[in-house]
Amino acid sequence: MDRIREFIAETGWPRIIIALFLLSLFLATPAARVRLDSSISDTLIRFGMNGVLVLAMVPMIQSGCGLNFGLPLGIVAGLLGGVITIEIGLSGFVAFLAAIAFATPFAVVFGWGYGRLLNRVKGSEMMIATYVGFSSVAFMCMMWLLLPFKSPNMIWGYGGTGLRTTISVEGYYLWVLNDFLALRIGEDLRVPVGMFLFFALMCLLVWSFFRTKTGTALTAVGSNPEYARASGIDVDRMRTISVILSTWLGAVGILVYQQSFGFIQLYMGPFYMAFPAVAAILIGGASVHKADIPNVLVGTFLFQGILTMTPSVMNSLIQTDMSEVIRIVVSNGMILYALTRKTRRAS
Amino acid sequence: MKNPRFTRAGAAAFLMDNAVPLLFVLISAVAIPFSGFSAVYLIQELLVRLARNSFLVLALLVPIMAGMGLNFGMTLGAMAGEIGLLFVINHHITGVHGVALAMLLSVPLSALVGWLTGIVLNKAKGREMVTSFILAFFANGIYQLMVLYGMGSIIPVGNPALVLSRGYGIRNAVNLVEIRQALDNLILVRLGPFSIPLVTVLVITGMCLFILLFRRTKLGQDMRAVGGDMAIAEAAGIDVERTRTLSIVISTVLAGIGMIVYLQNVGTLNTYNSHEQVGMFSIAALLVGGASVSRAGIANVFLGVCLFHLMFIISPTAGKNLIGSAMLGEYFRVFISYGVISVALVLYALRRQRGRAGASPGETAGGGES
Amino acid sequence: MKSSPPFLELRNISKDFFGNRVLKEVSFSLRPGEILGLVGENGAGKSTLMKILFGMNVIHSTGGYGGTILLDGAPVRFASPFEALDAGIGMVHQEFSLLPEFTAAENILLNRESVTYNPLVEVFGDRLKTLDRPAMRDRARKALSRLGGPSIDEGMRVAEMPVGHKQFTEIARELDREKIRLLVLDEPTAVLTESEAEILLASIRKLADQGIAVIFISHRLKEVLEVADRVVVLRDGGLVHQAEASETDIAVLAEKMVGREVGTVAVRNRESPSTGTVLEVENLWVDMPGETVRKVSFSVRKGEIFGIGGLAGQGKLGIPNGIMGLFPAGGRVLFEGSPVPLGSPKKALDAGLSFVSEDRRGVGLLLEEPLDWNIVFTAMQNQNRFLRPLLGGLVRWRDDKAIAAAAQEYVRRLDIKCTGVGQRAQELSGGNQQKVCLAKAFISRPRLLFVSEPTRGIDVGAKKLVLDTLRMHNEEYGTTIVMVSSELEELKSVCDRIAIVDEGRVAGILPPSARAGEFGMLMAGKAGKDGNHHG
Amino acid sequence: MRRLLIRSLTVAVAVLLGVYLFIFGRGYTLILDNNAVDLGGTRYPAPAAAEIVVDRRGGIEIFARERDTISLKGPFHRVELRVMDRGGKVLSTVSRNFTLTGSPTHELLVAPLAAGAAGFIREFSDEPLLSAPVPAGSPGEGPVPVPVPAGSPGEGPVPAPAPAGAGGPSPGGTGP
Repeated sequence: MDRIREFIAETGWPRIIIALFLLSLFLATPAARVRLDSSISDTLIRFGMNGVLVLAMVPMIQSGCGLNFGLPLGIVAGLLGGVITIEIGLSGFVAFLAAIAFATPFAVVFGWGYGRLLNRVKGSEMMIATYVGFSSVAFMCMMWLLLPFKSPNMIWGYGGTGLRTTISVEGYYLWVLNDFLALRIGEDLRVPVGMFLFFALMCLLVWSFFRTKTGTALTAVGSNPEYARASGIDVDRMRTISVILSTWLGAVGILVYQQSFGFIQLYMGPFYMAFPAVAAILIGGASVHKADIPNVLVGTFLFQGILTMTPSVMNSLIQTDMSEVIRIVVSNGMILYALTRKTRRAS
Repeated sequence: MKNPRFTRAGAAAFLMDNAVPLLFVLISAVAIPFSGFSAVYLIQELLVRLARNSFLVLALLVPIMAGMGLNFGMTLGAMAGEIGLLFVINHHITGVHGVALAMLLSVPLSALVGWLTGIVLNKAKGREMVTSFILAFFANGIYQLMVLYGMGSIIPVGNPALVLSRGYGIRNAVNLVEIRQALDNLILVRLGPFSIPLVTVLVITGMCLFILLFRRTKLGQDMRAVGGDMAIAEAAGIDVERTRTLSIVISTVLAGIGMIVYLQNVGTLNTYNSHEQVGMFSIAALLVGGASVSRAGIANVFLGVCLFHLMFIISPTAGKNLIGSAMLGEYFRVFISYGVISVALVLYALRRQRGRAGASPGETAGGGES
Repeated sequence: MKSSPPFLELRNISKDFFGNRVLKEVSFSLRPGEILGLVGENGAGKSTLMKILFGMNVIHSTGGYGGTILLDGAPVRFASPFEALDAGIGMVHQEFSLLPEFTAAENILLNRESVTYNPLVEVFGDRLKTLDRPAMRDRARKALSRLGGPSIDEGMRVAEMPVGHKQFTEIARELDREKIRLLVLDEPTAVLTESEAEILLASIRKLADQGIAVIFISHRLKEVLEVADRVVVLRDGGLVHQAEASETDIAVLAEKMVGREVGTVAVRNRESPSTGTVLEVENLWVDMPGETVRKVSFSVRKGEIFGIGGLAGQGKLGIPNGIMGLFPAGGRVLFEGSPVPLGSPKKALDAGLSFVSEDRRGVGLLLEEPLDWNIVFTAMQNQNRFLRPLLGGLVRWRDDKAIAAAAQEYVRRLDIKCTGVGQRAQELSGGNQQKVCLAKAFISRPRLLFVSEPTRGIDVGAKKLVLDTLRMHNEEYGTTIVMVSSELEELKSVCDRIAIVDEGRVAGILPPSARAGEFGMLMAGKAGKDGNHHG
Repeated sequence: MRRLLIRSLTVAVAVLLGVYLFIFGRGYTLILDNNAVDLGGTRYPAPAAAEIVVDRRGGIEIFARERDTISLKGPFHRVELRVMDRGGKVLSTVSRNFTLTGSPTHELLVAPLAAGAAGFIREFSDEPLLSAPVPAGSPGEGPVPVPVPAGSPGEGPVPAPAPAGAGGPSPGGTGP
């Protein structure tokens, strides 16, 4: 009994409820006459395509910068990488790598500036991050209209100026990861092994980064900045590094997302993208100042699982598509829960 | 204590403190000629916007006084106002009666949600803003659950004009023709080329008076004290949490009424996003008026509404005439809305940091010699 | 009035915190208009006594107290500070509790504002009453004039006031209560200049003449003797001395304040090493809130244990924190002949200094991380130890095995009680946490070690272990140690020389064998001494 | 005690005000119907023409077999009916008070009113004829609202596309 209570206390009610909810959705598939294998397949694909975006939360949380509501900044860098690749006209796996390569300098520069800003506003990072994200998306809206891109696949056809709102990546890097080593089990169950491998690679990268000297210092900064400072660590520098890393992962994350989704979404597309990623990592058990790779994996799976299963299962059970509302309530409820929980390190 | 460079320092401080409104004046001054609008048109438009938006922006003042920052949770009050309106529309209560009844109904509802918001925010001291921001999203989910799925199925809705064709849920856009501008047109005063909605103006004036009087009450004083330093207020025997909650309740109730004033003027209720937009634009307008996260007055409200909406009116046409793209102007104003909130938040955080750093070392060393 | 019978009587007040006796049968009484000087070291029980008098929540939540407080002959037991206030007892704390954006009047009347009725009250309650600003100004003016002192504009914002005026405003706040009969002032002159302090003392006398009794807590013994009618000295929770101010003098008070019965303290007795100076500090100032260092010079010999003592808030903690770069500092610090740049912890660490902070949980530990991390982190980051190259030296990874082994070694040597080196630091007891902090400092092999309040908040057995460890390390490795502590006996038992810091300056340096009275005199405020004993 | 009384009174006044507004603010659509009707076994012929004045607001002329609608507010009204011949000559005048409750749409039957009979007001429930007073230009109804991040305050379309996830092949879940 005590062990159960301890388990609940450790895991937190919201996560248990969400896990049970997801489990019941899977169990209800036969009753709802939804195919389990295609449901699982969808869940897996969405797990893979969103994983890196959720992973982008980890460095900033670990260094004490809080939840990365400024993820859109990284996404914008990724979008730039994507459109530059298409402009040049690369295709295949090379295009995907090129997109990452093109996105990297933007991510580093954006992340550096963003990190500098967050260093000057310690204690109010999250609110400012949110609005930095919003502002950057709004600013890029103007840029998408003004930047001199020429590729006919991207600009408005009939004499309009600027880039389209959605650009297909077909013929460039569509499904380069999804199809790599893809596993077909039965009729509808497809496992995007390539995407998983890439996600695993990213996780490995982050994991090993946190084992280096710098990574260790970064964790210490998040755990107790005063301790780190007294140990001779340049706290601001560590925080900036974490922000750059988070921003870069955001850029890579959106490219992974695009290659699976099939489209680059410009303009207001990235606007709210931080929220599901934030919610996912919190569902995975992270707190406002502590997160690790298992949090990412568990959280992404649970959250994306619910997003995949609710439309199909709930829809056929109660003939109502409530997935949108459930998504809003679950994700924001989770963030709210994390924000109102008493933090141990009360400052 | 006299500063020899007082005037120059003073001027610099004035520029710093009023950077945002001055920037807006500048942008508008450049853009107005390009927009090609006449002065009469612009002034009439501004009058309309002032009548429409001021009340909502005024609702933000009380929590700022209590040190709780920008109340992104005003969206919740706006939802309560919308629910009041939906009730009124459903029962065909028309004209000014309808407006009044919607307001009356919204009050208990927004007081309730405001009270809940207060409880939540008391659990997140120090990060009220981001919490109220997320709370607004969360509440939007609950609101959708209620309005999109509950109304017409669990909650009976008699008016078929409200309900989606599938049989339940409220339509995306609800025409408020039965109460449209009922308040504005009750007494419409013509002044030269301009028409002024007298009753709305009176309601807003009354609201300003309320705010002014409220500041002079014991509760207002307590809120200022709590906003100054929670620990000191607590030590002096002020019930800090209750005071904070009350400030949110007042703000939410006012936001509910303000939403009705706003919507009766607009005439259409965008059931699922009017409230979200309203929260964002009210906050941006207040900040454009030169308010900060910790200090805001009535003058900021009116200046802000004027400047912010002036930019809103002119930017699409100005953008079109300048660069040949109305879209660019539209995006520009979206960018400005978010940008101005970002800048205000950053400035506030910087000031807070500086306050925490305390006395400069030089001062201490000097003090040692005395 | 001073001949009238006492209105307040404390009888046999005792208190223990978790078995630790901090007040032992303290009794004294107070007559109307009497000024009582309350003197004692940190930890002597002054603040606990005041907390009991005010019915603070900490007292109730830790099991209440023993003895009785009689007010006008009737026993009282205040459940909260507000009850004490209602009974006419007011207190002015050392830290200002004024709202900077409020005017003097608003601060004085905080939550006691004059209000007038308006109809809204009937619906929304009393808090909707309108403030009566003119009446508030009148009351504030009256309270301020009752105090005398400088003329303070009651409409001025506190933020714009000089610090002395703030202190007067703070006191006036208590005087606004009609019923005020006892005023407790905790170090009221600490922030004031000498002339301001003079004015304040005169004001206090004036209040006493109006029949208000005052408990005046100060370490400036001269001021205490100047203003008080009677003086009470607390030491180790017991009342050790009570006398009319006219019948005692500074030397006696100083002696009583710090003196211990002979034989309880084992004084360190060894040949002070004299192999030359290793650390030289000149004109150091440090801006550490609450522990400001104004102008400090001293030098430390190679291989010695140098003690820095003094009362809390006088600046002794600022010295190591400033040298180690944790707070803004200035002046000149020479270590082994070369200057140590101030303001950068990294540079201080690189120079071979190390620091065990007094703020164990805030600065000393990574509470949420395992023990081994806590121990090796500083060494890893600054000395590139416990890393192993990967991919041909391109990346350097943490060498978890070496880390665990090193941590294990220190767990054994310092006898740290834990389930293993993977245990989180927050799960350890205070004493073991302190040992982890020491291990962290030792492992980086410093040539000079600052230790700040090493025994604060740990139990007696652990205290001895920690001090022994320090002594052993000093003897075995020849590490020079600068130890900062509020506990004089502790310093005496470990150090070769002891500097006493008072009001941000070194008041003097004494050998551990010096008489208690001599230390007491150095702690007794500026006025307690004739000149600086620079060492 | 006094305060409690005043507070209860305030609440009561608010509730009463609400009830008043609900009753007297209620809008009704009144269909003026000048057809022959059977009412309680009697057949009332429609007058050739009539002018109807409700609450002293302008007259509406209505010929036989015609219908018209007016909007009314609140429950209590007075109607004045001037029965006319084809040439517009007033033959007789009838004034009656009537009360509206319940359904938002009522019929005023001119024929019985002209004859001075009671029951000239009745609730309207003829679905096919007039489904509901749908306000002109009721905007479209998408089944699921698309959350739009930002736009102009209350007017004009938002320039931005809806956030990703609405209707894409594999929605990514990108709303708030």
